[in-house]
Amino acid sequence: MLLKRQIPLMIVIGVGLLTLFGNFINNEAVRGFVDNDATQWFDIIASFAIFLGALNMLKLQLIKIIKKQKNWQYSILAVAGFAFAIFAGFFYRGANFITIADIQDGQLAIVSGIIAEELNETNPYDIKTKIMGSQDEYEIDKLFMTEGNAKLFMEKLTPFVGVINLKSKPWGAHVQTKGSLFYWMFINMITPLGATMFALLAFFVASASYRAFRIRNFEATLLLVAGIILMLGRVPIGNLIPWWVVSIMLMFGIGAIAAPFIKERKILLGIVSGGIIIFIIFGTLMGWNQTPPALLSIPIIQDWIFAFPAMAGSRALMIGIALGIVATSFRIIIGLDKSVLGG
Amino acid sequence: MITAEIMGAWLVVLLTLCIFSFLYKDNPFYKAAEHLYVGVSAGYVAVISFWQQVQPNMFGRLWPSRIDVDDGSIFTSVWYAIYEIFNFISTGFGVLDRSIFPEGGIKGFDEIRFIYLIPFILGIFMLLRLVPKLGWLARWAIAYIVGMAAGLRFYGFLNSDILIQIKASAIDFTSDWGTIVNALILFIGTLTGLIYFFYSTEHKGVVGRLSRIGIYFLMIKFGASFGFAVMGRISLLIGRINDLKNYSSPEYNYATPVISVLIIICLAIWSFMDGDKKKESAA
Amino acid sequence: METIKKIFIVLGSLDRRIIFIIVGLSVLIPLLKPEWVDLPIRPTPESQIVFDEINKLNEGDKVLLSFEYGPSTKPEIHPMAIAILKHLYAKNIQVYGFALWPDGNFMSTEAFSEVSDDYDKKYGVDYVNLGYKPGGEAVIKGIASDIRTLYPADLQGTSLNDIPMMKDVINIEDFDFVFSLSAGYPGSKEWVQYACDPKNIPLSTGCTSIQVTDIMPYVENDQIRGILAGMPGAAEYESLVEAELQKMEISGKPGEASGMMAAQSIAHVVIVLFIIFGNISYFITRKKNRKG
Amino acid sequence: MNNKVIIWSVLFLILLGLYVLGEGLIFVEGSRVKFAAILLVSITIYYYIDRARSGEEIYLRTIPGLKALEEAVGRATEMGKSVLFVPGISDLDQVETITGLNILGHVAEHTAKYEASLNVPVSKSIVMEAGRDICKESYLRAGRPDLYSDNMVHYISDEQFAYAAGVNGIMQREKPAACFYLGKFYAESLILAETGNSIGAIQIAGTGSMAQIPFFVTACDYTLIGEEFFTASAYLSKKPELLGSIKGQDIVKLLVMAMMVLTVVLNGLFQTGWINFDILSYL
Repeated sequence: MLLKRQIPLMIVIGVGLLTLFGNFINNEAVRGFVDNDATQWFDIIASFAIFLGALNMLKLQLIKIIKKQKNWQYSILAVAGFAFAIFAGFFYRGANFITIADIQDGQLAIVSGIIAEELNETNPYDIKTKIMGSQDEYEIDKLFMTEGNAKLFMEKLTPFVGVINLKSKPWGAHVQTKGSLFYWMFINMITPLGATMFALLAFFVASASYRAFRIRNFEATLLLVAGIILMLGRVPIGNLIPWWVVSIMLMFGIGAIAAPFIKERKILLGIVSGGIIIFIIFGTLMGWNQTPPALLSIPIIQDWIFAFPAMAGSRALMIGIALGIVATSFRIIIGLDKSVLGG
Repeated sequence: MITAEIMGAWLVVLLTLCIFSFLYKDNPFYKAAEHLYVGVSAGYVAVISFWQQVQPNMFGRLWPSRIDVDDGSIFTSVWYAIYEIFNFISTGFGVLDRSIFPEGGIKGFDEIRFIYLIPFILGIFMLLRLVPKLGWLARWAIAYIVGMAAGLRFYGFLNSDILIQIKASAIDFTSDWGTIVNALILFIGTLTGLIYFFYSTEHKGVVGRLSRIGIYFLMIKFGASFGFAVMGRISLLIGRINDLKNYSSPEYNYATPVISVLIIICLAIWSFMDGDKKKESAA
Repeated sequence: METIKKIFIVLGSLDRRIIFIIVGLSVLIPLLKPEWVDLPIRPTPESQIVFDEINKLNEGDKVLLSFEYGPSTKPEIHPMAIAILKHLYAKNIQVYGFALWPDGNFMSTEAFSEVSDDYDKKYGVDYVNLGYKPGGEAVIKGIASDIRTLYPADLQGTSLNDIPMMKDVINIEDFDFVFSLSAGYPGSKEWVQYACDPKNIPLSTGCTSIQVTDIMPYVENDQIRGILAGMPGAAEYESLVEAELQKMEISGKPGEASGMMAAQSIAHVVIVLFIIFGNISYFITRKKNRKG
Repeated sequence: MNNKVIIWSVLFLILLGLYVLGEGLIFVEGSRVKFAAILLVSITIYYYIDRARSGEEIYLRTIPGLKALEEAVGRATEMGKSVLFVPGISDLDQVETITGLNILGHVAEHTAKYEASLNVPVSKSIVMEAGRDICKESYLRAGRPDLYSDNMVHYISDEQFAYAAGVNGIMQREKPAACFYLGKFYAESLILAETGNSIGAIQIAGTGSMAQIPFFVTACDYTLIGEEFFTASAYLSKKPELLGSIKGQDIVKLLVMAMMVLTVVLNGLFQTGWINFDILSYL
C-alpha cells in the first residue's frame, strides 16, 4: 500500500509545491534546480511517455492482427508504418554528402561547372567563389538519399579533384536534414496524411452549415450573425458589400430583436420594410453611394465586434476556465484528487 | 527518370486522395491510409523525442565525452564500461555501426551529472506500465509529471489569466467618448459573462437578467470562434487542393489526374461488389 | 410563391455529397483562375500592430522565432513564417529559431532555407536554428531561465559555444522580441504565461484561426502585441511587408497566402449562403408541418 | 462556523507577514501580490471543501441542462424510440470523459425508470468497461436490473472519423428520439450533430472543449457550456471535494469581480487626481 499509494502521492505533493513556490524562492540553488533540472526531468519523462504511447499503439494493433478482429488487415499497415519510421530513425540514415579538396589548378572552372549542373543552378560563378573561399575542404551543398547516387556523382568529379570522400550527417542531426530518409518520410507521408485529415473538416463544416446550423433561439441567432459578419469581414470580399445591403441586414436584426415584444406579425413586417425604405432613401440623399459611412461597412463592423463584445465574452470565459484549472491544480497539489494517478 | 522527388509526389497525391475518399463513403482506401497514419506518426514522434531529448540531454549528461571528464579514477572507467555495454546492445551485438552511443561519449556537456539517473529510472518505470504486474511503478513517473504540471499551471494561469486580466479592466477615463463607451461595454460584458457561470444563487430577478446579458456576450464570442473555425478549416482545404494542383503538372508526370482516375475506378468496383455483398447478407 | 417554397423544401434535403462538390469547386476554381477574383487586401488593426512592433526593431536586435506548427496547419502559418523572416532579414535583425513541436524542426528548416539565400544570410551569424525539445511549458521555462542547460547544441549538432551569434545569449532576457508561430498547445498562450509575462519581454504571435478567440484577451491589453489571425492574417502581413520592401527597394518573391485569398473569399460566401438557405428551408418546412 | 473563518484569516495574515519579512533574503522581491493571491485562492477553496467534507449542505442552483436531459428521456419513451448517449472519443485520462460518464449514470437511471432503450457507442475499450459498470449500477439503483444488458454499451472504433461514421450508421438505422453528446469532442462533433439534426432527434450536448461549443450551440437544442458541464457532473456525483471546490471557485469569482470594480473605481479616482494611490502599480 505504501509503495502503490503513499509514495506517488508524496511525489505529487512534493513536486507540486516545489514547482509552485519555486517561483518565489530567492536562493540560486533551489531556483536553479526548479527552473532547469526539474524541467529537464519533466521533458525526459515526457519523452518516455511518448515511447509508452507508441508501444501501446503497437500492442493494440498486434493484438488485433493475432486475434484477427474486424479489419485486422489494416493493422498490418499500421505496424508496417511504425516499423518504417523506426527504420528511418535508427537504421538507415541517408543524408550523404561529398567533400572535395585541393582541386588541380586550372580545373576549378570545370569542377564548378559540374557541380552547378548537378545542383541545377544557373551560373557556376558563385560556386567557384565558395570553393576558393573554403580553407581546407569544400562541402558540396547537395544531400543524396542513397550512397549509390552519391557515388555516381563522385565518379564525374574524381578525375579533376585531388581528395574526394563521401560522408553523412551525424546520427541525431539526420532526423532534420533535408536528404535523410526520415525527412523524405515526413514530407511525403506525414504531411499529406496529417494535413488532409484536417482539410476533411472543411467539407463537414460546409454540410453542417447547410443542414444543422439553425436559428432555433435568440442566442443561436446572435452566434450565427456574429459568425457571418466575422467570416465576411475578414476576407477581401467583405469590403465589396454595399452599404444598402448592410442597412437591410441591420433592419432585419432590429426586427429579430423586436419580434418577441410585438406579437402582431403584420405590424412587425410593416416596421421592418418601412425602416428599410426610409434607410435607403435617406442614404441616397446623403450621397452615401460615393462615400459610404464607416458604420455601414462589414469589415469595420467586424473589427468592432471582434475588439469589444467578443473580447468581453472571451475574457469572461478565460477567467472562468482559469479558475477551474487553478482549483483542479490546487486539489492535485494538496493530494485531494487521487483519480489523476490512474487506475 | 523516376527520382525520389517524383516518387514522393505520387505518394503525396495517393495518400491525399485516399483520405478524401472518405467523403464518398468509409472505404478500404480511407481505412488503409488512416491506419498507415496511426503507425507512422507514432513512430515519428518517438524517434524525434529520442534523438532530440533522451540521447543529447539524458545520455549526454550521464556519459559526456570522456576526454574533458576523465580523471583517470577506476570509477570513471567502470562508468564508461557500462556505456560500452549499452552501445554493444544498441548496435545489435556489434553488427551495426555505432549510432546512439558514439565513440568516447556524447559531445555536449562537460561534467557527469549522476542526478540524471533519477529521470532515467522514472522513465523506465513509465515504460513498465505495459507489464501488468509492475504497472504500478509507472505511477511514480506519472506522479512527477502530474505534480509538476499542476505546479506550473497553478502559477501560470493565476498570474496571466486572472491577475493580469483584472489589471486590464482599468478604464482610461481621460480618452475620447468612443473609447470610454467601448471600454465600458468590455467591462460590463466581462462581469455579466462571469455572472452566467455562477452557481451559488438561483438565476432569478436581477441576477437572472444580468446572466441573460452575460450569455449574449458569450454567444457573440462563440460566433467569432465559429467564424474563425470555419475560416481555419477552409484555409487548410485550400492548402491541400493547392498541393494537388501543383502535382498535376507534367513535371510530376500528371500525378493528380492519373491517380484520381485510378481511385475512382477502384471505388466504383469496390462499392459495386460491396453492394452485392450487402444484398446477399440482407436477403 | 408556391413553387419557390417547393424548391426550398427539395433543397432542404440535399444529399451531403452535392454540398461537398460545391465546396470543392468553390475552392478549386479560384485557385486555378486567381485573376478572376483579384481583390485588394485590407489589413485589420491587429495585423497592423504586429507590423509596427517589428518595424520598430532596429539593426542588430535579437528576435526569438518559435515554430510550433505542423504539416496539418502549414497552409495558415507557413506564409507568416516566410513574411516575418523577409521582414527581419530586410532589417538585418538576428533570428534565433526554436521549436516546441517535433514538426517545428522541419517547418523551420524549410522556412530558413527558402528565405535566407535570397537575402544572403549566413548560418551562425545572421540566423541559427536550435530545434525542438519535448516538454511543452517546461521547455519555455527552461528557455526563460537558462538556454544552455536545455540546448547543449543546435539542430545540426554544433555546440553553442562555437556559434558566433550565441555568444552572449544566456536566456530569454537577452532577446529584444519573441514571435510565436503557434497552432495550438504548446503555443503563444504558454509563451505568455511562462516566459513573456514573468520576464516582460515583448511578444507577438501569428496563430491558426481556431485559436484566435482564446488568446484575444492577451491582445487587448498588450500581453501579446497584435495578432496575425489565420491565412487572412498572413495575407495582410504579406501585403504590409511587400509595401515596406518596395520602400527599401528590395525585390522579393510574392507571398503565397495573398494568392489564396480569392479562394478563401469565395468559400466563405458559399458557406454563408448555405447557412442562410438552410435556415430559410428550415422555416418553410417548419411552417408547412405546423399547417399540414 | 465563523471562528473557522477567523482562524484561516489569521493564518493568511501570518503567512503573508512571514513572506514580506523574508523578502530579499529567502523570497524574491516584487511578487508579493502574486504570493498573496495564491494564498487567498488556496485558503478560500480549502475552506469550502472543508465545510463540504464536514457534512454541511452546499447549495448549488439547479442546472437547466440536467432538467432538459430528463425531459428528453421522457419524450423518447412517449414516442417509443431509443436514447443514444455518446461519451466523446477520448480515454479515461481526460477529465471530460469521466464527467460524461458521471452524467451517463444519471441518464441510465431515468431510462431504467421510464423503460426506454439506451444505446451507448464508445471509442475506447476502457471507457466501455467503465460505462458498463456505471449503467449496471444505475439500473440496479432504479430497481430494474432485468432491463440492463451488456451490449447497451458497445465499442465501435478507436479512430475519430470511423467512430463518427459508425455512430451515424446507428442514428440512421435506429432513429433515436434523443441524442446526448457529453464528453471530450474534436471535429467529429460536426458529423454527429448534423446527422442527429437530419433525423429530427432532440440533441443535448455538453463538453469542455471550447472549440466545439459554437457548433454544438447552433446544431443542438441545449448545450452545457464548459464549466456548466463540469458543475452538472459534480452536482450529480455529490462528492464533497467537488461541491466544495465549485463553491470555493464561486467565491473567488466574486472576489475577482469585486477587484475588477475596485480597479476601475480607484484607477478612475487616481486619474482625476482625487487620490494619489495608483492601484495599477500594485497589480
